[in-house]
Order: sequence, then C-alpha cells, then structure tokens
Amino acid sequence: MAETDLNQTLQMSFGDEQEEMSVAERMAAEALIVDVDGFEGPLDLLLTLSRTQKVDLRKISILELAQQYLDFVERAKRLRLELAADYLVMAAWLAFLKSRLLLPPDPTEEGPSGEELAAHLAFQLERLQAMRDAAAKLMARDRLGRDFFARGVPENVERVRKVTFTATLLDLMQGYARLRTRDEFRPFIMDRDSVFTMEEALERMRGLIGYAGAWTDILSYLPVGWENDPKKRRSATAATFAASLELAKEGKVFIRQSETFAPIEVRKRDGRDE
Amino acid sequence: MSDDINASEPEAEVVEQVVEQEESLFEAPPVAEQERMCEAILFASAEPVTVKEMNDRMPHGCDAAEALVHLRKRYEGRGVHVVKVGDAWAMRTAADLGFLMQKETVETRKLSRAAVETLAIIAYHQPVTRAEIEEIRGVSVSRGTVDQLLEMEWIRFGRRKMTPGRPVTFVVTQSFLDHFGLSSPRDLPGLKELRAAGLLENRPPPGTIPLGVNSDEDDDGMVIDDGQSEMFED
Amino acid sequence: MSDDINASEPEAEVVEQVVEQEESLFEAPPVAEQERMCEAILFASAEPVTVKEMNDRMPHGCDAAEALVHLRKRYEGRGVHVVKVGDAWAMRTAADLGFLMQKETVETRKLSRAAVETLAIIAYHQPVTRAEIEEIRGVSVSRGTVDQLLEMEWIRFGRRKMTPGRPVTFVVTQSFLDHFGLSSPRDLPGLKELRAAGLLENRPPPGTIPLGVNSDEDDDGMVIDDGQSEMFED
Repeated sequence: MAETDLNQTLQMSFGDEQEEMSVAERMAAEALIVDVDGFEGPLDLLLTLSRTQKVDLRKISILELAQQYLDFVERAKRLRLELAADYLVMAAWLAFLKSRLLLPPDPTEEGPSGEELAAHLAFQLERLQAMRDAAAKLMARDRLGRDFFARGVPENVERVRKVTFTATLLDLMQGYARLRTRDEFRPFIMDRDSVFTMEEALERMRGLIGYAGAWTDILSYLPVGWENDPKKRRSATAATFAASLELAKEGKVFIRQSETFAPIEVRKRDGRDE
Repeated sequence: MSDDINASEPEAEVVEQVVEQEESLFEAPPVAEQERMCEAILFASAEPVTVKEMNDRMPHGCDAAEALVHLRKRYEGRGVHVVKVGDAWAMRTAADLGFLMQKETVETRKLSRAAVETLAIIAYHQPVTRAEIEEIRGVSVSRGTVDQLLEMEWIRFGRRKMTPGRPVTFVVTQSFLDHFGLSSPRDLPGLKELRAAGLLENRPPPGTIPLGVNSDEDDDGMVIDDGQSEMFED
Repeated sequence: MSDDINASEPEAEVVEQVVEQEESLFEAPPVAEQERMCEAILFASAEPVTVKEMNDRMPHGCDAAEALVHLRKRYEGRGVHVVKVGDAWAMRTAADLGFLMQKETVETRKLSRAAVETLAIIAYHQPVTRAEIEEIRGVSVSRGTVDQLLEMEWIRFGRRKMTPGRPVTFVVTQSFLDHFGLSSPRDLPGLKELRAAGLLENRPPPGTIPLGVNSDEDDDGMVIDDGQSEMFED
C-alpha cells in the first residue's frame, strides 16, 4: 500500500496539530493518516481498520469498527482532505448502524435490525479478505513462463486446404442443353407465367371495345388477376397499351392522353365520328 | 484428475469401433503408435490441444483420450509433464526445474492490486457480473482493469445472466488455467474451504447497503448463484 | 522404463563424487535428475542448446553430455527425438509423424460453368479436339479448365484425330462414368430426351436452327464420330 510516501506530505501540512499530541497518539495517528487513494474504497479501509482489532474477522466488533471509521473520516476532514463521496456515504451509513446497535430496537421500525446489518458487513469484510487471500495464493502458484514452460519452438500446424470439385449429371445435361440452344437455360413455364402478350391483350380488347362508347382508361382493360402483382401488372399494361395502338391503327378506336403521365384513354370509333 | 477421461472412455470406444467397421478400410494404429502420435502433437504445440483436435489430426479410428492416459503416465516424474488444461492437454516443463530456464522471458506487466483481486473474484465466483465484482470489492471496477484482463486473455465474456437487464458475466479462460497450472477451475486453491465457509455465496444485503456501487444493479445480479455452483460441481 | 539409467548410474556417481570433492560444496544431482534437467531445457529452448550451455545452466557438477546419452536413448522410437544439430542439441518430432502437423480441410465446390460445358461437350462428342470444343462453345477453352478436368481424372487424352495437324482428342474416363453413375457415355440422354425432360424447351432465339435435330451438328462443320452420332439417334 502507498501509505508511506504520502504520509510525509500529509504530515507536513498537518504540523500544528501533531505537536499537541502525545507520542502514543501520534503513532496511532500515523497509522491512520494515509493516502485515501491508496485504499480500494471504503470496504478496503474498513478491512484495514479491522486489523487493529487483531481478532478473527468473525468476532470483530462492528461497533468499534464503525467508530474507528468515523474517527478516520473526522480526522481527514480536519486535514481538509478531499474524501470521495462513497467514503462519506459509508460514514453516514455506519453512523446510522451505530445508532441502531446502541439504541434498543424500536418495534415499530421497519427494515433489518442493527445486528443483521452488522452481520452482513462482517460477512462482506470476511469475503473480501478471503478473496484477497485467494488472489495471493493464486499469484503465488507456479506460473507458465516463470516456473514452468511451454515448448520453445512450437511447430505450426500447417493447414492444407483440399478443394474437390463436383458436378451432377443434371449440371452436365443443363450445360449441354445451354450450349445447344445458345441461350441461358431457364424453365419455360416460370417465364411465361407473368407475361401477357399483345395478342392476348388485343383479343381481350376486341371483345370489350364495343362497350366503350365513352373515354375509358386503358387500365380498366387489364385482365382480372393481373392488377396487383407488379410484374404481371407491368406486362399486362404494356400489352394493353400496344393493343390499343394496334386498334387505333386499325381505325377501331380513338386514343388520347391529356398530359404526360396522365391516364391513357380509348373510345370506340363509331358512326358519329364519320 | 483424469477420471473424467476414463469415465467416458468405454462407451466412446465402442462407438468408435462400430463406426470404424463401417467406415474405414484400415485398422486403427496400435495404441503404442497412437501414444507416439499424441506425444508428437502435444510436443509440437505451445498451446493446449483438445482431445477432439488430436482425434481429428490422427488417423481414423484413433482414440487420443486413451493414448493420453498412457502418455501421461510415461511422463510422470520426468522433466516435462503432460498436463490437463480445461478441456485440453499440453506438455509443460516440471515446475521444480524453473530455475534452469533463462530468465529472458519478457517481464509481464505487473498486475495492479485491483486487477489481481478482480481476477481472483472472477475465478472463484464465475460466471460473475461486473456488479457482483463491485459488490465484493466495495468499489467500482474500472474499465481499464477489466480490459487488461481481457487483453491478457485470462478472462472472457460468459453468457448473460438471466436477471433483469441481462448483464454480461465474466469467466476465466483456458489461458488462465494454463498460466496458473490449473487443470480446471475446480482446482483453484482453497476453493472447497471457501465454499464450505459460505464465502462464495452471493448473500443479498439486508436492506440497501451503500457500498460504493449503484445498488440497483446489485439487486439484479445478486439473487442468483446457480451459475456459479454449476460451474464447480461435477 | 528407467533400467538403462540405473545401469549406468553407479559408475557415474563415483566419478561425480571424485570431481566434486575438489570443486563443489554440494553434491551434483543424481544422473536421473540431470536427465530431467536436460529434457526440460531442450524442450523449452527456442534454439538448439550446446552441452556447454546446458552445463552452465545446470547445477555445479552436472554432466550434460552424459545425461544427454541417457535422454537420447529414452526417446528412441518415441514420437519425439533428441537430435544433434551442429554442436548443439534439440528435440524434434519424429519425422514419420510429420503428417500430424498438417490439418487437412476438404472443401467441395461446384464445378465452374466453363468446366461443366467443356466436360459436357467432351462427354457428348468424344473423342473431341480442343478446336471442336471451342467451336461448340463459341469461346476459347482456357488451359486451366482442361487441366482441371484432367486433374480430376474425369477426362483424358484420346487418340489423335486423323486430320491435318493430327490434333489430340479428349475422352471421358471411367472415373467420370462412376461419378455420374453411367455405365457408358451412351447412357447420356440424347437431345430428344433432354427436350422431353424440359431442358431444351426454350424458345429458340431468332435465327437458330430448331432444336433436337442433329442436322445442325453437321452444319457446324464438326467432324463427327460414328459413336457420337449414334448417341443422338434414337
């Protein structure tokens, strides 16, 4: 612990007060006036303080310990030592614990008793000490690279990657078929599924156009079931448009569009147009 | 220490042989030969090697686990030992001969007290959350401390705790076991005594105790210690 | 196991003791112990170690040279050997176990389109020259593709064609037939069957010859073997 180095600096600023103390007092003070940064938090400080009681951690007097801690904090305050908030929180809590331990239990009061709280604190101290001892035992073990050693020239395991290629008879047949057609082989039916041809559109429109005495959006000629799927809708729209042009060319219909992107409309050409 | 191997061997062998009869045209090499193979594999590697990896590298039908039993015995009392490191095996020089080795080894960064304590807490309480570590140490754990241990590959993230917030846990690694010459976390010094004394329990504090840790997190993590006991029970 | 050592121990010890009385306050460790030391040093050293270096590192009165004789004998026939490297000594894995230092991973990949097409042409038209393959595919055939198929042992060189330049031909192999489950190249489905299977049922691009008719092959200027044309007449 970094107690010693900071002791001196602390003591210099501590001057006057020390002069008033007896030697014994001063010794005690020196033991406690330490660099707060040297502690790993309030629990660590409590553990250090508990050592002065020189008893089994299970038999420690929490009351006495609380008083020691409070004295320490008091002293640090006199030294105008900046204490971290958690040290002060612990001080407040210990003051509360002290009062609980000293006063007869108030039956109306909720929450754990002073004894329970003290027991838990004792447990925490014991556990922290146990972990420190365990850490020390761990670090004292024979260690790799210090006491025992691994192979000095490890041999690398060479990774041999073997790639095997494979193909199926179907791959072979498809490959050959592709060559014989000079075109990418694609299943036929899938392709035609969402294609609406102009011939089909023409046939459909010829049947319906007789009823189109008024201007009608060509989109109303899309076959049933082709309006929703975007692929089908595109194909049917294109085919219907092409069929409309064809009908216009044949002189069967008039076709118009009021502006760009406006609906394209057709109307039957009839007697009144002659 | 090798009970776990012996225990599972008989069945393993039966399975192996059945598979073999179907799959392999060649008989597995004799056990003495398998032992040589394990010896060469372990000898050549600075890192521990798992039984599975050995089996993968050895010819079909070999049983590295069995060969290891023989190999280990052969190296008993020698200048080099066959040691178990977690699920894996390694060859290491005998610790009593450390004085012979040139101390040219790179001086490892000295671990801070905080790092050493954090490491011990993780080893003994694993899987453990950051909040639990803080509860035990009574002080918040700095990022740097955990990062250093992660970087040294002595700890790694374990599975998340099934508590509110699902906090991550830390566990020790194979490198940790290797470094400290432990064949399993169960071999940690004093583990049994600590457990018997109840010092590895996560005892919830009566009411709220302000031990420098954000207590809300504590409540989450604290309740459970199944994971920890699981880890060490066999 | 340690008989060889014990045998030579008594004399060694006598010699040792004489030297010692003059030079050392401590007795040299027994030979068996010296052997352990050599073992550990050789195992852990990154470089081969000379006898002098070993003696310098071992306690006073040790004789590394003698210990090495025993150590070397101990490792005879093992998976690891003690070998002399120049003036120095080292431990090495046995040469016959070198295969263990490799980890083979087998990856299966699909044959490239170019390779499949080339293979298909060879299978359907064999024996076929490279020029003919290129004619059918409409692109030049890379050396790599043919080499790959040769290496896979799916094709081999056939007899030379009795045409100007006497070009080599390619034919498929028995391995090819085995892989594709064919008893002869004639088992390959003909064009009619391909069409029946829906594989050729594509709209013919404008200007191409109708499919499934083998007249186009003749038009191509292909030199067609009897065997091959037979294949498509059914």
